Amino acid sequence: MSELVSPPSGLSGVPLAIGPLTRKDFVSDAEVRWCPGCGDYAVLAAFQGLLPELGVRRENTVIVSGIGCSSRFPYYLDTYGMHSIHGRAPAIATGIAMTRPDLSVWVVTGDGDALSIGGNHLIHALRRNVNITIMLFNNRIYGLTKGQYSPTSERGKVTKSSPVGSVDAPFNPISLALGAEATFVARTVDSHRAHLNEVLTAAVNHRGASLVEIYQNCPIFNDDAFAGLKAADGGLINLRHGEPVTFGPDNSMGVIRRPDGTLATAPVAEVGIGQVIVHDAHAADPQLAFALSRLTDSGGLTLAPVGIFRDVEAPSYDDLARAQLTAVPKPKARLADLQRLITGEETWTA
Amino acid sequence: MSELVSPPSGLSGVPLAIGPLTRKDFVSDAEVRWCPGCGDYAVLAAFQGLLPELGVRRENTVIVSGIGCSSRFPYYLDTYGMHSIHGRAPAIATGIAMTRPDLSVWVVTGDGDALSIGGNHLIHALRRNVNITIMLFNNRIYGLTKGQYSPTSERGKVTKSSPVGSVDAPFNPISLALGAEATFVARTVDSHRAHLNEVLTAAVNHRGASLVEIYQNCPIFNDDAFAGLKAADGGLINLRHGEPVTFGPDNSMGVIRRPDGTLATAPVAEVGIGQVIVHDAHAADPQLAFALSRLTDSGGLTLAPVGIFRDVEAPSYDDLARAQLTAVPKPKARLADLQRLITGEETWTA
Amino acid sequence: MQLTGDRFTHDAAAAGNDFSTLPNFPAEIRAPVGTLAGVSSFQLQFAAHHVHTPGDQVDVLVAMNPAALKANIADLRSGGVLIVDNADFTARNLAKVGYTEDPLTDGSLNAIQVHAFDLSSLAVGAVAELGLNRREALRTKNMFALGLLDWLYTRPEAITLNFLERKFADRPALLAANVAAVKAGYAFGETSELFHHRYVVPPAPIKAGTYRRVSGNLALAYGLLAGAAKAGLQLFLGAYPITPASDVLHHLARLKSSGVLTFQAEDEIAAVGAAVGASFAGQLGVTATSGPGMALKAETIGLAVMLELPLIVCDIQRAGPSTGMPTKTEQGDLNQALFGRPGEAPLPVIAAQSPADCFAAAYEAARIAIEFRTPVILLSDGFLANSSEPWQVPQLSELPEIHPNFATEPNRPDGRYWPYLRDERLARSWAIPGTPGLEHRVGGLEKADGSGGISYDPANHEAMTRLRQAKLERVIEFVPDLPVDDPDGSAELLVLGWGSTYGPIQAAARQVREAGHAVAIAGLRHLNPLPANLGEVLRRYRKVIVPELNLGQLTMLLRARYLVDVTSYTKVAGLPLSQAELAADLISIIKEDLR
Amino acid sequence: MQLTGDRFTHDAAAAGNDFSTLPNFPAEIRAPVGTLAGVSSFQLQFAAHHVHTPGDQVDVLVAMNPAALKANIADLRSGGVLIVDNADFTARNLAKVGYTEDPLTDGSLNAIQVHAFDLSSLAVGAVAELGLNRREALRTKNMFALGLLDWLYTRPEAITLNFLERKFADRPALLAANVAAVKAGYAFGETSELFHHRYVVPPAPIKAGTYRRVSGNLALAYGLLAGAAKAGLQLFLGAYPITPASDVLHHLARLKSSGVLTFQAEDEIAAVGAAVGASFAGQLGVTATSGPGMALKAETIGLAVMLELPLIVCDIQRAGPSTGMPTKTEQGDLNQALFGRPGEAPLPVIAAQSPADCFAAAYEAARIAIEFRTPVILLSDGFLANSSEPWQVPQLSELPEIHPNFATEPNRPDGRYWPYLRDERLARSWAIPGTPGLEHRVGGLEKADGSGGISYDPANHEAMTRLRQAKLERVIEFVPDLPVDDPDGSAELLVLGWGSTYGPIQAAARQVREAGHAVAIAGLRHLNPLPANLGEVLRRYRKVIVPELNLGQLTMLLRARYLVDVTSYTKVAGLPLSQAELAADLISIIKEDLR
Ligand SMILES: Cc1ncc(C[n+]2csc(CCOP(=O)(O)OP(=O)(O)O)c2C)c(N)n1
Ligand SMILES: Cc1ncc(C[n+]2csc(CCOP(=O)(O)OP(=O)(O)O)c2C)c(N)n1
Ligand code: SF4
Ligand code: SF4
Ligand SMILES: [Mg+2]
Ligand SMILES: [Mg+2]
Repeated sequence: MSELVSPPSGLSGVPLAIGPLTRKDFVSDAEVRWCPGCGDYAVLAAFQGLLPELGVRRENTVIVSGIGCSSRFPYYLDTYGMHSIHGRAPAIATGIAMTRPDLSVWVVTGDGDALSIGGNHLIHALRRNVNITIMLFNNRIYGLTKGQYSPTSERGKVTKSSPVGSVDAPFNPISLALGAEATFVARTVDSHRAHLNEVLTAAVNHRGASLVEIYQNCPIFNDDAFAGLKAADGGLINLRHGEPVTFGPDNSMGVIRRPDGTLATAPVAEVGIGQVIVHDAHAADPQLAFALSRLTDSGGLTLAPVGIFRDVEAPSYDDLARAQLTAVPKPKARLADLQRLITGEETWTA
Repeated sequence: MSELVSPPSGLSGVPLAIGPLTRKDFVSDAEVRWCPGCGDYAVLAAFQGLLPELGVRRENTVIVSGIGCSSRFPYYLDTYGMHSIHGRAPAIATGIAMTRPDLSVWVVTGDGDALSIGGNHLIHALRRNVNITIMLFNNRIYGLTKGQYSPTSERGKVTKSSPVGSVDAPFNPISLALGAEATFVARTVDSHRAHLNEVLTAAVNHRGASLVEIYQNCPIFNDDAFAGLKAADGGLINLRHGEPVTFGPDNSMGVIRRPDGTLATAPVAEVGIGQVIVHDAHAADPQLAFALSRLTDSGGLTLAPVGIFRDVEAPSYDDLARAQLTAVPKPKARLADLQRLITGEETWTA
Repeated sequence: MQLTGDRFTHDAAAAGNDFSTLPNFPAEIRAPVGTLAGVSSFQLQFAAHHVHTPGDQVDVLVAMNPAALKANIADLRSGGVLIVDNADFTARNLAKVGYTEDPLTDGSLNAIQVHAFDLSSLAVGAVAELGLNRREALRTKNMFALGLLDWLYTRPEAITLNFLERKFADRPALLAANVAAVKAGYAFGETSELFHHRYVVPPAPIKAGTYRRVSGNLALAYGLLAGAAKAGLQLFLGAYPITPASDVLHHLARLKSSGVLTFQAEDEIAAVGAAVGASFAGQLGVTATSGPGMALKAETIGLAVMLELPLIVCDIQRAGPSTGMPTKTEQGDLNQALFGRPGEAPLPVIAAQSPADCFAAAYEAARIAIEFRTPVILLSDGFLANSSEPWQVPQLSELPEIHPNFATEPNRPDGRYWPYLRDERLARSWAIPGTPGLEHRVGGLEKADGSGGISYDPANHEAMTRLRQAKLERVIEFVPDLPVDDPDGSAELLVLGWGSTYGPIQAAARQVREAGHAVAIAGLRHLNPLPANLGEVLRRYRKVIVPELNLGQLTMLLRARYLVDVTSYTKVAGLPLSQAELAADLISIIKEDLR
Repeated sequence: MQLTGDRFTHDAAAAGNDFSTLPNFPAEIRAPVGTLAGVSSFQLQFAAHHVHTPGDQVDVLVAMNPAALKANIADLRSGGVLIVDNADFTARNLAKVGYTEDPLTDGSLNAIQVHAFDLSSLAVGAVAELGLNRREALRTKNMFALGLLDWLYTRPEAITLNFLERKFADRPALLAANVAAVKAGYAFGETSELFHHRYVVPPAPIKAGTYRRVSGNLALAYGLLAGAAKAGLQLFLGAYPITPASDVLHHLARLKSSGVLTFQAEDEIAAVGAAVGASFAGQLGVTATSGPGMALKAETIGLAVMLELPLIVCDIQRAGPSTGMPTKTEQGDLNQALFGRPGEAPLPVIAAQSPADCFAAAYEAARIAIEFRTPVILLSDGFLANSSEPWQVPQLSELPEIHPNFATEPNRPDGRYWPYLRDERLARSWAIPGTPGLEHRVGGLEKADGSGGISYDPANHEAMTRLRQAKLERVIEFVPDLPVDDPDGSAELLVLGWGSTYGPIQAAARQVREAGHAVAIAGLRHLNPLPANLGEVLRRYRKVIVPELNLGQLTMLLRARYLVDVTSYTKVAGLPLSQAELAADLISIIKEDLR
C-alpha cells in the first residue's frame, strides 16, 4: 500500500444531522419501567447522551432488540426501533443493515437473549461481520422471567430453576465472540459512564459487527454480581491499545506472559513494568485478545478485563454483498430490464 | 490431592462387551448410499473398525445424527441410532446422555448441520460439557442440498447460491469450540485412518463433550478441498501432547512463538528446535490451543494443525446433574414417596 | 398481597369452603410501587357451594393504596365492601394514578360500603415495641389485613399463627411482629365498630376425602411425575423459561429426590430435542412452554410423530399473537396444537379444565404417550397455571396402570428386530438402547412400515400417512364419552367449553338455572381424538354455544367434523371468561332465540 | 437424461404444442448409476390440445439401462413404445435391479412395442473420429436419443443444433461430437427401419402471444421480483437451502443485476428474521422454504403479523411429516400455513396452480403484502417447483400497480406520528427509517391501536385481535370471485381443487367430458380469505369433491365455513394427483352416486 486511506467508519454512509442534536431529542415519551436501581437505567442515560454526539441523523438510527428486561431499551429512545422476539435481533438487524447502508443499526440484547436462545444468530452475525453494533447487557441472570440462571451465571448458582445450584459451566462472551471471528469485541460496565461512552463510540465507528458486553447489575435477581469488580480496589483490568496492561490500586498489578506463553497477573513491583504486556487491540490475529479474555474469572467475578479486546479492519458483509449488485436503474429502465429478463432468450410466438 | 485417581473415562459406566466384537457386528444391512469417492466411506470404515475395539457392548452404543449426507451415518451401523432433524442432534444426545449414563453416545454431524443451523446447540453442548462425542464432518459445503457454500467455505466460493462468490468469512470450528469452553477439541482427516482412530479413541475416552472435526472430501461439490493439505509435502501440522510442534517434509518446519506472543511457523533449521513450542493438550487454560487453531488458514487450506488441540478434565454436565438426584427407590417405595409428596403438608378433610 | 391472599385461602380451605383463586401480577418485574402498572392483586372466591372461578365481581376489596384502588375498584360489585388503607392517599399519590379528587371523599364511592382507615399506622403501632425498622414494620400491614379478614369471616386465628410459626421458625423477631400484626388486625375488627357484620361461610358440600390446595402448574408437574412413576420411568423435563410455563420447570427442579431430571436448555428447540432423546433412551421426555415456544418446537414434535416415541408437550397458553401479553390468559393455541406442523402429523391433544384437573390431564397425557408411543400435547393456560383450588388428593394406587411394554426379544421369525411392528392399538414396538439384539435406527425420513427402513415407495407413504392417522384415532380407547350436565334433560341449549372455560361455564350455568332456565353444559378435555359421542351430543340440542378465549378455534373443528351449526362465543381480552356476562348472554339467548 | 428431456421439450414448444414436464431426481445426491435408487427420469407430455399435467401413463419410454427400465416400465401404457439401449443388459446389471430374466427377451414386454438396440455403441461410433475419450464419447448417447426422438416426432433438428452451438461455443470438440450424435440419431431413425411410424403433433390452440418455457420456482422468483419492482422496492430474499425450495434462492442469487439481495442465512429463523428486517427498512422482504423450515419460521411470522409489515413466505411443500420424502410433492402444509402460529395470527394464504401460475401468484402475494402491510404465505409444491410448461410472458406494464404508500408526514393533529393509524382497508401507516419526524417503535407485545404503544388493556386486546382478523377479511378486495368451469351448466358434480391439483383436475375433466359426462371444476388460488362467492358455488352442486394431496385439509375448512358436506378425495403418495385415476373415480361417482 502506498497511500494511507482512512478506513470507512461504521457510520459512513449514514447522513449527518443538519442541526445539533441534544439528549432530549433522543428521549421518547414512553415511561421507563425497570425496577428501581436496575443497571439498565445507567446505560440508557449514557446512551441517550451518546447518540447526539455521533452526529448522524436521528431518523437514520435504528435500534433492534430481542426480549428481556434490557430489550425494552428501544422504547425509550426516540429513534426508529423494533422490540422483536427472543434471540432474533441480530438476524433482523442483518436484513436492515444489508438493505439500508444509510442507517446506523444497533442491537440491544441480554445474556439470555444473545447467548442462550440467540447464540447462533450472534456468532453468525459476528463471523459475517455485518455492520451492526451489539450491546449485550450481561446481568448473569434471566431478569424478565424472574430470575433463572443464564449461560453466563457462575456454576453453582441457586435460582428457581436450579434450587440446589446450577451445574452448567458459563460462557465467557468475549472468548466466544473471538472464537466466532468477531472483528470488534469490547466489555464495559453499566455504572462507568465515561468508559461506556468511549467503548460504544469506538464500537459504532468500527465498520462491521461490534460486540460490546456490558456488565449490568440486576438488583432484584442477581444483586451485586459485579460488586467485586466495581470496588475501588477491584479487579477491573482496563485495556487500552498501545499501553501496558496494568490494574489495581495505583496500577500496581500487571498482566505478564508466563514462560509457557499464557497470560497471568503479577505485582508490577515484582516483575518490573518491562515484563507487563502492551495491549494491541489492532493485532490481525485474535490470539492476544483471546488470551486476555481468559483473565476473566468465570466464577464470582473478581477479575475482568474491560475495554476493547479487539478492533481490526475487515470487509463488512453487507458492503461486500451490496458491492456485487450493479446499480439499480431508475424505475422505468428497471422495469424494461426486468421485462427483458423474464422474457428470456428462448421464446416462441403463438 | 494426596492420591492420584485415574479420571473417569468417557466410557466408564458403559457395560463391557461380554465376548469379543468384530467389525462385522457393527455393520448394518442398510445399503450405503453416498456418491462414489465420498470421504464419508473412509470414515465409516474406520469407525466400524474402531467400535469393536472400544470394548463396550454394542447395544449400549447410540449414534445420533442431524441431516446431511454425513448424517446418514447411523443407518450404516448396527447399533442404536437416530437420524434426527437438521442441526438438533447435540440437543437430542444431551437428553440421552443425561438419562442413561450406561450408554456411549455419539453425534454425527456436518459443517452445515453443526455450524449453520445447529450452531447454538453445538456451543451449548460444549460449554456444558455433556458426555458425548461429536464427529463433525467438514466438507466445507452443503452436500445433501446439492452444493451451496457452508459456514466453513472459504470467502469467494462460487456455488449455486453464490454465483459470483460468497462474501461470508468462514468459521474456524476449532477456534469456535475453544471459545465455547470445549474441554476436548481435535481435528483429523477422512483418509488418515490411523490418525482418525487415535483421535476418536481419545475423544470417546474423554469424559465430557468431545468435538472432533473431520476434514472430509466431497468429490461432487467441493472436490479436493483438502488436497493441499493431504499432499505429501502438505501443511498438516500434527499435534502431539508433550512433543515439539513440527511438520512438513522431514519435520523441517516448526511452530514458534513470536516476540509478540503469537504463534507462527518457521524452518526448524533457521530457528533451532529449542525455539519450537511443545504442545500441551492438557493445559488448563485454552490460550495455547486457541493460538494453535489460528494457524489454520481459512482460505484455500494449505496449513492446518490436526490432532488433539485440547483435552482437559472437567466435570461433565450429566454427571453433575445426576449427582443432584437422590437414588430413586424401588417402584413401591417410589410410589409411596410420591404419594407423600403430592399429599403435601397442608391438607384438610371433608 | 400475594401472601395475604394465599393464607386467607388456606383459612377458607380449612373451613371446608370450596374456593378458587387468581393472582394477578404486573407485566413488569418490579414496576414502581404506587403506579397502576405496579399493582399486584390476589382474587379469591370461596363459598358454601361449588365454586368454579375466582369470580368476576368481588364482594370485598382490600386496597392498600390509591393505585390498588384505582386498578380494582371496577371489579367491586355495587353495595360491596371496600377496606382501604388511607395512609398513602396524598395528593401526589392520587395524581400519580390519575385521580384528580380523593375518591374516598368525593362521593364517587357512594354505592359502596367504604371502610377507610390508616391501616399502616395501626400495623406499625402494633409492632412498635418489637425493634423493627420502619420498612420492616410497614411490611406487617399485610398481616394486619389478614387478621382483620379472619375476624370479618369468623376464621380461627390459629391456622395463620401456626403457619407463621413454621415460616419464621428461625427469625423470632419477625415471627413476633407478624403474630402481633395478625392479632392486632383481628382485635381491630372486634373493637373498632367500623364493621357491623361478621360473616360465616359454612363448609361446601364436597365429596369426602383428603384435600389440599393446588395451582395448575403444580398439579401438572405432579401429574407428569405420577405418570412416569406408575410406568416405572424416569421423568425428564427439558424446558426453557417462559411465562406462564416457567413454574413447571421450577416445581420439577425441586423434585430431585423423586428422581426428576430437569434440563434448562438453551432454547425451546433444544428443550424438546432433549426430551425426545430422553424418550428414545427409554424415559418419559416432557417439555413445557407457552405459545412462542410451541412454535419453535413444531419441527421436533413432527419428528416425534415420525419416530413414534412418547413425548409430552405442555403448552401453558398466554395471550397472543407473538409476544402478546405474556402474563395474560388465552386459548389461542388450539389450532397450533392440532395443525401447527408440516405435513400430516396427527397427535393427541388434551386440555385441562381446572387447576386441579391439570393433574389428571397430565396423567392421561402420560398414559397415552407411553402406551401409544406418541407425542401428546397438553394444553393449559395462564389462568389455570396460577389459579388454585381445592384438590382431593388422588391415591396413586388407584390410578390406571401405565405399561411401557419395552421390547426385550426379537420380533421376526428370522430373529431380527423390527421397530415398526405394531400391536392391536397400532402402537409400534419400543426397544430401548441397552437391549441386546434389538439394535435399530429410527429417523425423520419416511419409513417402511414394520422394518422401519427408509422408503420412498409411494404406496408405503400413502399407507404410513393413513396409518399414523388411524393410530391417533385408536386413542379413542382412552377417551371417555363426553358427559353432559343437563339436570332434568329439558335443556334446548348446550354450552360446550374446553379447557379452562369450563369453570366459568359451570358457574354461569348455576346462575342461569337459578334464574329458572334450563341449560345443558359440557366441557371437552380430549380435543384429539374427540369423544365418540360428541356428534350425537351436539345434534341433541336445538342450539349449541361454544365459548372460547380465541376467535372460534374449537367451533371450526366441530362444524367441520359434525356439520352442526354451532355458535361461537368468543372473548379475547386476556382474561378468564366472565361468568356473569356469559350467564346474562345465555339467558337472553334462551329468552330470545329459543322462544 | 435431464438435458435430453429439456431440449426435447423446447422442440415441442417450438412446434407450438402445449406441454408439461416433470423431472424426477433420486433422493440421494449421486446414488450409484445402475441401481434403482440412482435412476433419474424426465417425463414430458405434449399435445395439440391443452395439457395440464406431465401425464400419468406414458406413450413412449426411452430407457438407457436396466435400472431405468425397471423403475419406469410400469408407467408405460399397454401398446406404448419402448426405446431401450440394450448395451448394459448384462446378467450382472439385470440382477442388480432385481431382474432374474432379461425382460427384453423373456416375453414380459409382449404388450409393448419394444425397440431395443445398442444405442451406446451407435453413439460412440458416430463420434469415433472426433478424438473423445470413451467416457466423453459415451455421454453423447443422450444426444443420439434426442436426435432419434426428433426424427420420430418430425421435429426440425435445427433448434437442437442451435442450442448446442450456444452451449458449446467455446468447446469445439464437444460441439462437433454432440452435433454428430444428434445427426446420427436422426439418421438412425430414418434408416434403421425399426420404426414404422413417425408422428406429427400439430400446434395446440393457445392464445396468441409470446411464450417461453418456465418452471414453477423460476416463475415464482420472477413474480416476486416483478412485485418489488412495480412497487419501487428492493427485493430481499433471506433463505436457508432446503429441497425443493433451494432453487428460489439459486435463481434470485443470479439476479444481482436486478438489484436483488440474497442472504443465505444460518437457519430458517434467521432467514425470515432478516426478511422482516428488510421490510422494516422499507424493502420487500421475502423468504422461501419447505415444510420443516416453515415450522421454524412460525414464531417470526407471528411477529410480522403483530408488526403489520409486508413479508412473503414461500412454502414449496414436500412430502411430510418431519423430513418425510424431501424430493416428493405433497400439499400437507395448508393447515400449517393457516393455523401454525401461536394465538390468533391471521394472514393471507395464496396457492399457485401451475408452474407458470407461480408468477402471478407471487405477484399477487407481493401486492397484498405491500398494500395491506401483512405477511402473506405463498404455497407451491415440489411438483410445481420442478415442473415446467409454456408461459405467456406477461407485460409488466399491464400488471396492476403496487403502492407502498410510505408515510412521509406526521399523521396526528399535534404533529406526532402514530404508526398504527389505519386506512380504509385497515392497513396501518408505514413509515420507514430515514424519514424525519416519524421515528417510532414497533414490537411483538400487544399494542394500543393507533399509537402503537404497549398496552395490556383487556378491551384493547380484544379490539386488536378482531381488528387483525377484520383486516385479513378486507383482503377480499383483491380476491376475485371463483370462476367455475362448467361448460353447459348441466353438471351436478363439482370438483374443487387448490394449488397444483388443479392441473390434473382439468385433465381429468377433459376425460370425463369426453366420456360424455358433465362435470364442473374450479381451482382455488386464494385460501385465505376465501373468494366471496365460494359458499354459493358449493351449494350450487349436488356433490362437491375436493381432491387434495393430504388427508383433507381444505375439506375441513370448507365444511367448517360453509357447513356443506363436501367429499374429500385424498392422495398422499408423494406424487402429483393421477388424472386417469381421478377421471375414472369421477365417472363412477357420476354413474353411481349421482344417478
Ligand atoms: C421464544 C421465547 N422463549 C422464551 C421467552 C421468555 N423469555 C423472555 S426474556 C427471557 C430471558 C431474559 O434474559 P436476558 O436475555 O438475560 O434479559 P434480562 O431480562 O436479564 O435483561 C426469556 C427466557 C420468550 N419471550 N420467547
Ligand atoms: C430445517 C431444515 N432446513 C434445511 C434442510 C435442508 N438441508 C438438509 S442437509 C442440509 C445441509 C447439509 O450440509 P452439511 O451439514 O454440511 O452436510 P453434508 O451434506 O455436507 O454432509 C440442508 C440445508 C433440512 N433438512 N431441514
Ligand atoms: S429484574 Fe433485574 S434486570 Fe430486570 S428490570 Fe429488574 S433489576 Fe433490571
Ligand atoms: S454430495 Fe458430497 S458429501 Fe454428499 S455423498 Fe456425495 S460426495 Fe459425499
Ligand atoms: Mg440477563
Ligand atoms: Mg457439509
